[in-house]
Amino acid sequence: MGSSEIAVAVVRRWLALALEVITAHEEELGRLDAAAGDGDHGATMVRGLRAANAAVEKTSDGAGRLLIEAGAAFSDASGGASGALIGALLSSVGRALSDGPFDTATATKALQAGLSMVMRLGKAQPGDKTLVDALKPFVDALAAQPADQPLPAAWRAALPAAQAGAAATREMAARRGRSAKLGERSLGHADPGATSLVYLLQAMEMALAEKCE
Amino acid sequence: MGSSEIAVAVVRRWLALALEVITAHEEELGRLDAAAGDGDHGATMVRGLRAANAAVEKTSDGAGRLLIEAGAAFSDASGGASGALIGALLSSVGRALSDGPFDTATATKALQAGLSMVMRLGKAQPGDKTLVDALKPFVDALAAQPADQPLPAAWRAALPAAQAGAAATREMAARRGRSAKLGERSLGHADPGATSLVYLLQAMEMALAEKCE
Amino acid sequence: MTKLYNNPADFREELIEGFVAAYGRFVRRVPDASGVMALDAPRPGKVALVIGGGSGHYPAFCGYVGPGLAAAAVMGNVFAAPSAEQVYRVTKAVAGDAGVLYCYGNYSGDVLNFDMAELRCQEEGIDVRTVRVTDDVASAPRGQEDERRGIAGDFFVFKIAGAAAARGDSLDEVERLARKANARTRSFGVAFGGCTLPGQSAPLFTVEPGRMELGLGVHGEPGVQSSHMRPAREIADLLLDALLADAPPDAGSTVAVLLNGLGATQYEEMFVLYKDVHRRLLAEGLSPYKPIVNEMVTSLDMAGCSLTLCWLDEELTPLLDAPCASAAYINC
Amino acid sequence: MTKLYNNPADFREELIEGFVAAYGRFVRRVPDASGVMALDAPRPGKVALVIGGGSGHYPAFCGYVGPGLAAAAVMGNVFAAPSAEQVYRVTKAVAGDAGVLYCYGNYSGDVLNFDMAELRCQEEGIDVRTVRVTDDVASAPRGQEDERRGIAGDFFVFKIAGAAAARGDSLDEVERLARKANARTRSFGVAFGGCTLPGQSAPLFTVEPGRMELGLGVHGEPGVQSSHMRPAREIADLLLDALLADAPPDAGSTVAVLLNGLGATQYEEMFVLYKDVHRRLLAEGLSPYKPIVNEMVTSLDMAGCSLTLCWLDEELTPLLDAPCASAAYINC
Ligand SMILES: Nc1ncnc2c1ncn2[C@@H]1O[C@H](COP(=O)(O)OP(=O)(O)O)[C@@H](O)[C@H]1O
Ligand SMILES: Nc1ncnc2c1ncn2[C@@H]1O[C@H](COP(=O)(O)OP(=O)(O)O)[C@@H](O)[C@H]1O
Ligand SMILES: [Mg+2]
Ligand SMILES: [Mg+2]
Ligand SMILES: [Mg+2]
Ligand SMILES: [Mg+2]
Repeated sequence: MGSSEIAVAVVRRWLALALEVITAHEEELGRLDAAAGDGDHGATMVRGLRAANAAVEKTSDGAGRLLIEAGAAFSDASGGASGALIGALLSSVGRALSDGPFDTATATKALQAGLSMVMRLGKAQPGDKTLVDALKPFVDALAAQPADQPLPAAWRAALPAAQAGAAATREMAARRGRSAKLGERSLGHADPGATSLVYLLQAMEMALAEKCE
Repeated sequence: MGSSEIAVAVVRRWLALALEVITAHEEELGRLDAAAGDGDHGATMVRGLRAANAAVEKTSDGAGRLLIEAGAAFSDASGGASGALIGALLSSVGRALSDGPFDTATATKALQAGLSMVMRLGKAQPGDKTLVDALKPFVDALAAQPADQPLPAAWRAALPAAQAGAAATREMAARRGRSAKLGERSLGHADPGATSLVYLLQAMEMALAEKCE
Repeated sequence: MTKLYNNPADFREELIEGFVAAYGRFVRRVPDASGVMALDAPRPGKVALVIGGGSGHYPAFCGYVGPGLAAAAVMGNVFAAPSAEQVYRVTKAVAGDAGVLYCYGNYSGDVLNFDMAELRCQEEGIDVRTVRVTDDVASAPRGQEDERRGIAGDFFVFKIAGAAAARGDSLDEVERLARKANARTRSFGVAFGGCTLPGQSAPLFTVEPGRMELGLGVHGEPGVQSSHMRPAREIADLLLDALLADAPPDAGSTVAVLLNGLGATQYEEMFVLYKDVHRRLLAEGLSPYKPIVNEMVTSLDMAGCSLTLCWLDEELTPLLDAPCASAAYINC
Repeated sequence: MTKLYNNPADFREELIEGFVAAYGRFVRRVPDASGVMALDAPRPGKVALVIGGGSGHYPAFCGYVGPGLAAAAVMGNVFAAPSAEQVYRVTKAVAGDAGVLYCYGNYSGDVLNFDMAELRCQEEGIDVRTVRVTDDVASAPRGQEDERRGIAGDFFVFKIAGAAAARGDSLDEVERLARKANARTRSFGVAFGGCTLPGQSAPLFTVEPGRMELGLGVHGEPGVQSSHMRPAREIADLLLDALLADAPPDAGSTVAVLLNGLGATQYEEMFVLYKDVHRRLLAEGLSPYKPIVNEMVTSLDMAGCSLTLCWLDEELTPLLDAPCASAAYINC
């Protein structure tokens, strides 16, 4: 299997695993969102991932193209803030991935493009208690890995940064998104978007382990 | 104190005691009505008796006139089926009472007039699970008392017939009033109107004991 | 659960005051009485349609007072028919020279009090007639249609009678049309939860989780039968089975449709249900005419809904379509 | 609690289908999109007002589509903003030659998706502008008005923008008037109980017996403060204190008033509360203009209500009074 076939297999497997993991945590994500938001984050993510999986079934293109399609389908099916942002994340990672070898450097560059798209659209800064608080530390940690580290290992090594970032949202007062209006009341609960982002990254860790190692 | 002053005192005292007793049972009457009706019988009776008490404060006429006024005030404040019927009962008893001595014979005749007014208006027959099932046995039992029996004793002797009549409504399926629509579902609960009528009659027993004995 | 009140004993008085304050562009208070009247009542040469009943059913009854609809509504306490005295006073305030039609749901308390008022008005030379709404098929079997109680079907009967009165029809004619509208109207409802009277802490009845009540009333009376909860499409069939089995003898194929919410049921849910109702109506060869999916006759904050069909004909349709303006229903 | 559904995943689709089946006299489905459009859209020479947001707020948003009101509504899933793709498709379907105004409540998800659609439409040469409704004083302090979320004030902004568009005003002008209406509109709400999403068994939040939440949102977001339950007259004062302290700088003395129910709160209760609101308005020297006490922007079956004031002037009043016709609001 060449690098680009592997990438395709990873993306497909990741979407399938992500749907599994998020579905298993749908209730938890809903509860986190209900604490200060409108309680639909679990349902929204499941809806989006179902549509993303359905979309890639119909496509036989490269990994980048798959992610672009998955992102569009995710956004359209999810709606809401997370639909727009995660969909844009997938699509811009897909666009940045293009051809090239499927390695740590490529993935890092693609994720950096995704991160800046998410921050440009959502205008959230680190500390605003959003999914950016999990995504940015992860992307930074990935970028800090030795360039020759294989992607599965680099990914695994970067994961704790995402988890720590998501956990830290517990102590933050929301400044973006629905729960921003609640200010103080959002304290003490982790941000649902940051939490689900960690699940997405964990699903990718598994997909990489299965398909690349 | 002449017979007519006693009658006035009895009516006033009865209205006051009736309000006390019914207020104490407001919740119970509401619950009975909720079983198959609309749950407002306790509140309706309290509202009516409050208004009746207020009405007689302003009047200094004879007992008959007091009851007529009390009935009109009761009906107007209560509304609903029991408002119309109990108000009409009071008023027609009041009209039939007029002058005459305040004794068992007079009371019996007045109550018979009241009973037939209630049955004419409401078109309920015994066994239909209404207040008629408490009122008619009581009036019949009062009529069966020796003519020279003093009113307080005659009243006391007739009360068990009302209580038995009200208790028997538990086994009846409603055919009149709101709960009629529920047919079988009304089985097993005493009729609220029959139940409250027994409280009214008991209050009168107390009033007669206080003022005539 | 009723949360907004000051003293529960003043609930009716305060609600009338608030209603008149808000909707003074349609109604004014009947002086010294528990009711509201249209700004232009009494209307010379026109029959006065007087509706009413207990409170707790808004928009019924005060929401339907105005040009092309009722001349007045008599308002009782929550779930208690207004007294005969109040019905009488309101009637006196709006009776013109063309007579009065009483229209209300068929409940013992309303019948008693409106009948007593009718008698008294007739003694004073006012020509009063009465048409009781009896649309609820759950409340008495076929053959005993007159014993049935009135629920959301009130709306169609009021609308048709009000339009006939506004057109200048005679009292005989307004009465005939109201009676005809009622005879061609059928409703059936389901409840998912009870309602609580102002000042009380427990609901009138409760529905166990996973169950529903069929044939509920609009006063928190429990239904006539209990069933396990079902998907919307089965509920649509259940409602329509009951109504179609009871279609009036001379039914045509055009039906006015009202899917009525009782208070706590979401509009979105009702649209989901209506989708299945509509499909079934078409499958039965019926043409739904200007359907209404809304809260038209409520029961405090009860969860549930009812479906009403009114079989139209060339006489009733223009009356349903006639213009009217009131706090809760405007047609133009 | 949502009781009527088939498959929760199909809830939005089924509700759109049911809505269009019931109210086909006002709207039709936008082909291949999650939304409904007025029968006469696109309207040549007229600005197209496009509104929208998550479902669960009926009559917002689809209930306000029709002549004199919105040209279309984009409908998301329950409490989820519609996707940019759907906003784009609906816009394409109704854009005439006079441009498009987006009007919606200020929530992160709606902003993201409508903004992305706006960009895409502009790239295609359609002139799209946006006015976000930000009436909820509880959601951000003075000085940060633009950060506030939109709740029942939606109604006044939609009505005024829709009337300006129907009159044939230019896009600049419709945008200016919508912005002005929003700048002069303030809301504040209280909740007594949470709401439950379709298919879920627990409510989004609960309010303890004897307590209430101040400054609730319309998505089951809990309030910004909790308080013990109070009599209606104190709640009226509480609502008005918050609104009057935040009156717009150039406020006159005539205010449009909306006492909006969130779903499970009884109309009768709202009238009791309105009585105290009205008295207080008069005592403050304000003239309530054609008050509305109704459910205009709901939050599924949440118990609670909000009070909205829109300070009118000679420019806004005729727009509020202009005729319109839609499933949920008719003016004539
Ligand atoms: N402007 C934003 N920038 C970044 N992330 C955001 C923004 N707004 C919302 N989010 C993320 O979206 C999550 C909520 O997603 P979801 O509940 O699906 O959407 P909605 O808020 O529309 O209901 C939040 O927990 C937060 O992480
Ligand atoms: N037609 C009738 N004749 C006699 N009694 C009746 C009739 N209708 C109702 N009642 C009595 O009224 C009682 C209910 O009173 P209430 O709850 O106050 O009035 P409503 O039924 O109008 O809510 C019933 O329990 C029954 O005893
Ligand atoms: Mg959310
Ligand atoms: Mg009762
Ligand atoms: Mg009653
Ligand atoms: Mg949402």
